[in-house]
Amino acid sequence: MNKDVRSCMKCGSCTASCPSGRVVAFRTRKLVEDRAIGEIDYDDLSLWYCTTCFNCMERCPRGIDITDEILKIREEAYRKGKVLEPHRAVLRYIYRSGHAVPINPEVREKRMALGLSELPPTTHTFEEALLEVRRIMEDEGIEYKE
Amino acid sequence: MSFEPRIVAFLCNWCSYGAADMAGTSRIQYPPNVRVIRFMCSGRIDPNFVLEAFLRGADGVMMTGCHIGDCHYIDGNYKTANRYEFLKHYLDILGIGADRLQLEWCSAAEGLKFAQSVTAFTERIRALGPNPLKEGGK
Amino acid sequence: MRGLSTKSDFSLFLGCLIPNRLPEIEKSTRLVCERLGINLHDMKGASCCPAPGVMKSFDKALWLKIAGRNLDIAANMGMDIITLCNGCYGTLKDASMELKDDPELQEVVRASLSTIDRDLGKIVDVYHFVEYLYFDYGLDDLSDHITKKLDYKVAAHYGCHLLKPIKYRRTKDFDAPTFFDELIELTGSTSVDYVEKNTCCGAGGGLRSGLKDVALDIARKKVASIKDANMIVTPCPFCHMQLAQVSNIPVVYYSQLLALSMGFSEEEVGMAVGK
Amino acid sequence: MIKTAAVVGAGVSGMQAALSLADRGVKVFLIENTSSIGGIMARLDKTMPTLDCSICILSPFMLAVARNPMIEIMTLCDVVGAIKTEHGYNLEVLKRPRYVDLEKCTGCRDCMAKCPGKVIMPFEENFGRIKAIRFDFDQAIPAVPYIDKDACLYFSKGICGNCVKFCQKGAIDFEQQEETLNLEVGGVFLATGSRPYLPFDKTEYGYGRYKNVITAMELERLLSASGPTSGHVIRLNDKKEPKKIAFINCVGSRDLRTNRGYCSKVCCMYGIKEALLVKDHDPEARVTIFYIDIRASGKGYEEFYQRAKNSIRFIRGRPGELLELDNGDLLLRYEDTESQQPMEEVFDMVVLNSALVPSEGSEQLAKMFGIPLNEYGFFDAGGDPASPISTDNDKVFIIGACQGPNDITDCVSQSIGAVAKTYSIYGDVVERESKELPGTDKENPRVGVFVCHCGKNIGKYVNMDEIVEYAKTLPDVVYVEDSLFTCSESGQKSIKEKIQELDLNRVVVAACSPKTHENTFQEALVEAGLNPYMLEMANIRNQCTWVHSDCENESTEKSKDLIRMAVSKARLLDPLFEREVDVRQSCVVIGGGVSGMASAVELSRSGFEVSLIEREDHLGGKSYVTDPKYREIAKHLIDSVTSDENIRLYLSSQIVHVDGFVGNFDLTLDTPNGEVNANAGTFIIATGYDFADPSVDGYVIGGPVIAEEELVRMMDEERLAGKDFTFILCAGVRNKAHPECSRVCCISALRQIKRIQDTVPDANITVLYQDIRAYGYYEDIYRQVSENGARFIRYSPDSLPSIDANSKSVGVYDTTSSRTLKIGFDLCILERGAIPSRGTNELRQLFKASAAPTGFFAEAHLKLAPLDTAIDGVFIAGACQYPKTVEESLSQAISSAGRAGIIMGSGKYKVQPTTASIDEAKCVACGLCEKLCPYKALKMSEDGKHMEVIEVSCKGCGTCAAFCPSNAISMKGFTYQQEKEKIKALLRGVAK
Ligand SMILES: Cc1cc2nc3c(=O)[nH]c(=O)nc-3n(C[C@H](O)[C@H](O)[C@H](O)COP(=O)(O)OP(=O)(O)OC[C@H]3O[C@@H](n4cnc5c(N)ncnc54)[C@H](O)[C@@H]3O)c2cc1C
Ligand SMILES: Cc1cc2nc3c(=O)[nH]c(=O)nc-3n(C[C@H](O)[C@H](O)[C@H](O)COP(=O)(O)OP(=O)(O)OC[C@H]3O[C@@H](n4cnc5c(N)ncnc54)[C@H](O)[C@@H]3O)c2cc1C
Ligand code: SF4
Ligand code: SF4
Ligand code: SF4
Ligand code: SF4
Ligand code: SF4
Ligand code: SF4
Ligand code: SF4
Ligand code: SF4
Repeated sequence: MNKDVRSCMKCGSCTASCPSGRVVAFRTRKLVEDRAIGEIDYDDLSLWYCTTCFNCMERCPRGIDITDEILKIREEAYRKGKVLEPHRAVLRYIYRSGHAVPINPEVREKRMALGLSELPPTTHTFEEALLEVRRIMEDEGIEYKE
Repeated sequence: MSFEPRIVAFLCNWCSYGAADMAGTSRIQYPPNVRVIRFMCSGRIDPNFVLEAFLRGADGVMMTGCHIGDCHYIDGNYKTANRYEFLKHYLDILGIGADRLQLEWCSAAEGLKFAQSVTAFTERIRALGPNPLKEGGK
Repeated sequence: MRGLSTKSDFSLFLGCLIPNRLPEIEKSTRLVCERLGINLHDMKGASCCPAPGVMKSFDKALWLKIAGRNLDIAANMGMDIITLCNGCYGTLKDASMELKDDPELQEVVRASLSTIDRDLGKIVDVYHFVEYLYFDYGLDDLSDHITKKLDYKVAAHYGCHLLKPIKYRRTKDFDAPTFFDELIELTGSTSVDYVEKNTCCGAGGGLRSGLKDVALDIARKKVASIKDANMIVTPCPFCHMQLAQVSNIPVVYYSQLLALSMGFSEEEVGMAVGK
Repeated sequence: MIKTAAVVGAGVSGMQAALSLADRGVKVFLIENTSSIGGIMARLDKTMPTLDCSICILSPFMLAVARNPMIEIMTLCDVVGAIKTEHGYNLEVLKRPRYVDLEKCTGCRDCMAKCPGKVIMPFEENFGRIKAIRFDFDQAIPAVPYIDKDACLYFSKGICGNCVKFCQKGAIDFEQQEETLNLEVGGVFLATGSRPYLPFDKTEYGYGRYKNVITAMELERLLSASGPTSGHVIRLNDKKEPKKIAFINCVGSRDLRTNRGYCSKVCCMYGIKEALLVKDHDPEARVTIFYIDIRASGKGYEEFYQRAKNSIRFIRGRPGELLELDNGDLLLRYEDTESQQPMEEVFDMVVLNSALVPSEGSEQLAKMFGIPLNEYGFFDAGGDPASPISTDNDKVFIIGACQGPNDITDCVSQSIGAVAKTYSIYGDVVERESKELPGTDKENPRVGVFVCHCGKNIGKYVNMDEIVEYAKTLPDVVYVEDSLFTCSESGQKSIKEKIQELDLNRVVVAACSPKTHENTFQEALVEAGLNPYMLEMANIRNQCTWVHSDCENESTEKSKDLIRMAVSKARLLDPLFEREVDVRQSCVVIGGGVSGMASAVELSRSGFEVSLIEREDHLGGKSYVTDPKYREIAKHLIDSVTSDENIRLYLSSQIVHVDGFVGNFDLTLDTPNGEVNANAGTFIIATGYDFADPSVDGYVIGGPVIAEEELVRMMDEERLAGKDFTFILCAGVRNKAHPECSRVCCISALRQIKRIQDTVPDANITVLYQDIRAYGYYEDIYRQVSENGARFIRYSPDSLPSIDANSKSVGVYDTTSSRTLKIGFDLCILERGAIPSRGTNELRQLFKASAAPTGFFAEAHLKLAPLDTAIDGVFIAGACQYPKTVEESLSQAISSAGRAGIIMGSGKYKVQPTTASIDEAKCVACGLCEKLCPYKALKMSEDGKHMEVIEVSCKGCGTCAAFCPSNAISMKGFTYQQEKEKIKALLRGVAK
């Protein structure tokens, strides 16, 4: 539906629907309002509390695609270099292995015990495929060679 | 048995009867001692009706009408007000007591006021005790 | 219900968690598909989908490009994709839909892929395994293969991205969907209701990777409302891991449950290994 | 010219239109697709804001429709084809079988008792099943059941037939077939209303999944004494009384996710109404209403809301989701937007205040008659505010809630207006012959007493058997009967039958108030051949059971007393006879704003002479403050008025004296040319409103702080400067001095904001508000301007914004973020509310018309007579009643013109016969009465020996009678003997 965040009427459906808001002081509606008036605090951890469950977005009566908007805010934060270390690590894993969660010796064994190939037929198996992924990331200006 | 006053209320059709109906629609509770007689205008309240009521044993009589200025018939209630003064005087002479007569203005929207007036008046009559004529009649 | 689809060849998108952490899901899925006549073909050289919670959050363009590369692998195989993970589904389904809807985006992705001698090809359709079973394979056909009636009491967990965003999903009722319960009940098990049934597991959006404690608190709240069940069944390895971490009862992937009802043993579907 | 009309849909709108048309001598086919007339209102428990019993006020109305010889009720009918002709339309109507013969059935319900076929009731579906042969609601009209073919065992399996066996009248007829009827009509009036939406697709609230989540309509049925639980609010899963209830507003309205961007306008208020009724049923119950804005958008609604705050908890926040717990309780998740906290709370029951959506079949009708539908599927009047019910098709009109959600008041006033618009179709009014009233035997009283249960309203609080037995012992009483609803068709039928069967010549109805029901029962008497004045009512409901609900013994005793009093008077009743007076075909309209002008133009168009009186030296009223669009309309009206020969215009003039009565008013005008005397048959008061004084809220106009009209002027003159605009709403109202909401200023502000946004692209607009009352389709503008960037900040009436004109900033506490903000502005625009026009009080007293507590003119009945004052022949139009938009003002003005036109058109007005009469023999010609009579209705006889009554002038107040020293004056209907007898009866046995 993608209506402007400024059309928010402060009904509170979003905050009320949010699974995170129930356990931490993250308030979806506040984020929307801050966005509407252009006062995002990129240092505020709240940005990262959203699970992208889409509840708020599917329920917003004013048709604001809230979850998508939150992702945009995160992207801006990232561009400003404000990102959580574990997330940076995930990028690093992808760069290194093509996988956000690369395989380890234990699982290799488990795979074999189950009768599966030791390595999955993914970038783990195909070196040139991994290079392709890296190339795409490098083109975007992301390098995590270490 | 405790004394339960008998109260007669003369209501004009437009305002006070409307108020009494309104007390009903709003479910405002008041003591069940009052019985209403409806006239078109408070100006119709013939002094004879009031006296008749007392002579037959009523413990209290209420006269009610539209607020001054709001009379459906222009100024019937001014006349009622004058008559009220006269009647009070007369009731004192008769030994019934002016306190047993009450005049109230209620608009059709004042259900609450109607109920409150009836409640207060009932309490007052309860405190005054039975109509002395009735006592004497015994 | 008879299935809609006559297709039986698919490219299998494994993602990361399944092959690299929960291979029993891969194993059981391969087993049941073979039995069902669904031919799964490996997507050679596929990568991370990429992880929507992280990559989509930071850099949507990059997310689309890497997803586009995965889509292209399937396009070259000439087969639509089946995924086994809500996250992969969320990425590949949404990316494919967005690309189909938006020629300009396509151009951006094509340009990027051209540097690695790839294109986007004809953008393939993306299915989640359980969605395919229900809407396309069909409960009736599926039930022909059920040989053993299980009588587990199951707490079903759908997971958010199987259901939302609804504009790219086949069920519009994300608050009270029933298709996964029906699939579970086909095995003879009972899907028991619980208060927070439809609540998020808390893992998504990078929350589990970024702020694990918070993520687990959400999961705890959810799992605490389960009563009277002897297992949780999920259609997603990510929810799976998240719930398993806070649950006292076993968490089982749907293929495993289905495989048991087809007569496979616990060992074969990796439940023993998983324990 | 064909003097017939089809009215499609028989809700309150359709019925009102039908009655108004019939009054004009037009034969009406009232086509309804369900089995009964009545529409939504017939299914409601009470109506807001007066909490009148809905069916009690509607029932007499339904009966008037049923009884009107000019109206043919066609239930179970659909319009399936329409061909436009030279004179109107040829309609093809499909009549579905009822399977019960309308003529033979007595409505005894024997068949229903034995019917095994069952089905789920619409709206009552959560609350049990109902019979295959049934009424949709107890007071249905026609009072004949129908058979639901789908549920009937005879039709589905060929078995049963119980109804046939048990019907003593042989009224069941399985052979009835569908019929196609052809009607030739001059005009078509669509009044198909709207339908309460069943919110299955608001899946987060679990309607249909969770047992204790119901809609407001369902609750309305639970609250109703004639509903499925006989007025008990219970939970479906365990039949327990819910103690903690939540209402959720805007379910399916104001919601782009369900494709309904509009506000349903009535749900805020019906929610509050139902919440109060729940509290009334169970004072222990704790009720919470979850809202976004409370849209108290009608007369008396804001006050109603404020009163409700005493007992109802209001939380600003639209809940996100509901979860069902094991015991059926509901876990509600919401954000309290005033503390910004996400909350979880458990409720026993949740009520969804769901939207009103277009009636089924609207699309087909629209196609058939070439009427556009708006984006939400309601009929679209084409947006010409000057004729809000007309369509592009000159033979088709759309009225009531089929244009979009509306409350009863607005529906009714619009429907009355339907008639005003029909002169082009039907030409002049046809005079109807007046019926001779039957006389009655004065000797040998035979009294019938009819005691009403009023569902449970009376029956629950008294010992009915005791009352009935007691009434039988009263002198001259030959028959006593109690019935569930005496005013229902079956109740009245019984009265008529008994009058004829037992030769009754006096009737006592012990029920509700004669003010609402006397007419109804009088008409029943007439139909039975009895003089209507042989009726006496005992008000054992409003003035007994309702006000003494906790003492059954006393209520029973009091009811007995009231009935004894009524019987004693009834024995002495005399037949009375109505007379008619001639009516002048001229109307005086007071106030030259859009309302007054529209009324004047409408009346002139219908051929009446009109005088328009305006106290300023120009016409137009407040229309200058509004949009250019409305000013255009005003300009157009000014042109029409000034160029119209039938309209005499008095500028800079005021009324100083009024005399006379309906049909024959005399008046004196103070004009620039001195005093002018004139006369009139009717009056329309259209004196509008004045602006509230914002200084009561501490706002001072001056410098950069301006009122809205100044903003409008600046925009008109293209001298709007600056970029930062701050609007403050509710200036001068919604405070202690003027607690009411002015209802139009929110909308007006939104319009101005839109205009700024259209002309100043980079404008920063901030709006400080309490509630945004953008009801109905105005929600669309609200959404647009906020999407375009206007920032809305909600302040609390407890902490008003403070303006600093020097630093050009305003400080405000934002309740939805708990932040105190300082907002800079170039211009601060005060949205001043409306208060009664100055001089309203004087005018009111001139006419002896009454005022609402807010000081605006009061209507005769807020729901069913919104255009009438209590004075015959004097009507109100526009913003003098309560603040209205231009559209609404125009709609009402046209309707009031219609009302006045009906009286004047027939040329005759019936005079109530309850006048004074003089016993010449007793009169001593003292002349006292002549002095006292406020209406100059007494004059000395030629010979000077006695007084005479001028009956047309006599209003029946009785002042003269109360004063006559020789008891020579008797008031018809309230004679000395009758009243004295009543007093005697009241006090019987007391003195001894
Ligand atoms: C729960 C609830 C509570 C409310 N409470 C109040 C209140 O307290 N006060 C108040 O002022 N308002 C209230 N309202 C609003 C009020 O009910 C409506 O304003 C009013 O009833 C509308 O009247 P209507 O005649 O225009 O439409 P309706 O009452 O809807 O009547 C339309 C009629 O047309 C018939 N019809 C529909 N389509 C066709 C067709 N194609 N052919 C033939 N017939 C057709 C229908 O069967 C129906 O009989 C409430 C509404 C709801 C839902
Ligand atoms: C702040 C505000 C903004 C508004 N903006 C809008 C808007 O944007 N859109 C909209 O649709 N509506 C708007 N309105 C409402 C609109 O102004 C009214 O609906 C409309 O003007 C009412 O017309 P009326 O003829 O009833 O009253 P008025 O326009 O007030 O006309 C009454 C006339 O009667 C005259 N009069 C008064 N007393 C007497 C007397 N005793 N004798 C003779 N003449 C008398 C007055 O001089 C005046 O000319 C707004 C109202 C307010 C308060
Ligand atoms: S749900 Fe939408 S309109 Fe409501 S507060 Fe959240 S963003 Fe605003
Ligand atoms: S999408 Fe994010 S912000 Fe929205 S409800 Fe889910 S977790 Fe909360
Ligand atoms: S025949 Fe049908 S309507 Fe009649 S009693 Fe049987 S089921 Fe009921
Ligand atoms: S704001 Fe409008 S839609 Fe919402 S409850 Fe109030 S009247 Fe209904
Ligand atoms: S008391 Fe009787 S007559 Fe009066 S409204 Fe109720 S049912 Fe009708
Ligand atoms: S601005 Fe006017 S319409 Fe809006 S809430 Fe205030 S008084 Fe009511
Ligand atoms: S009843 Fe009233 S109006 Fe009639 S003559 Fe007597 S005083 Fe005049
Ligand atoms: S007051 Fe009575 S006696 Fe005197 S003139 Fe009038 S009617 Fe006659």
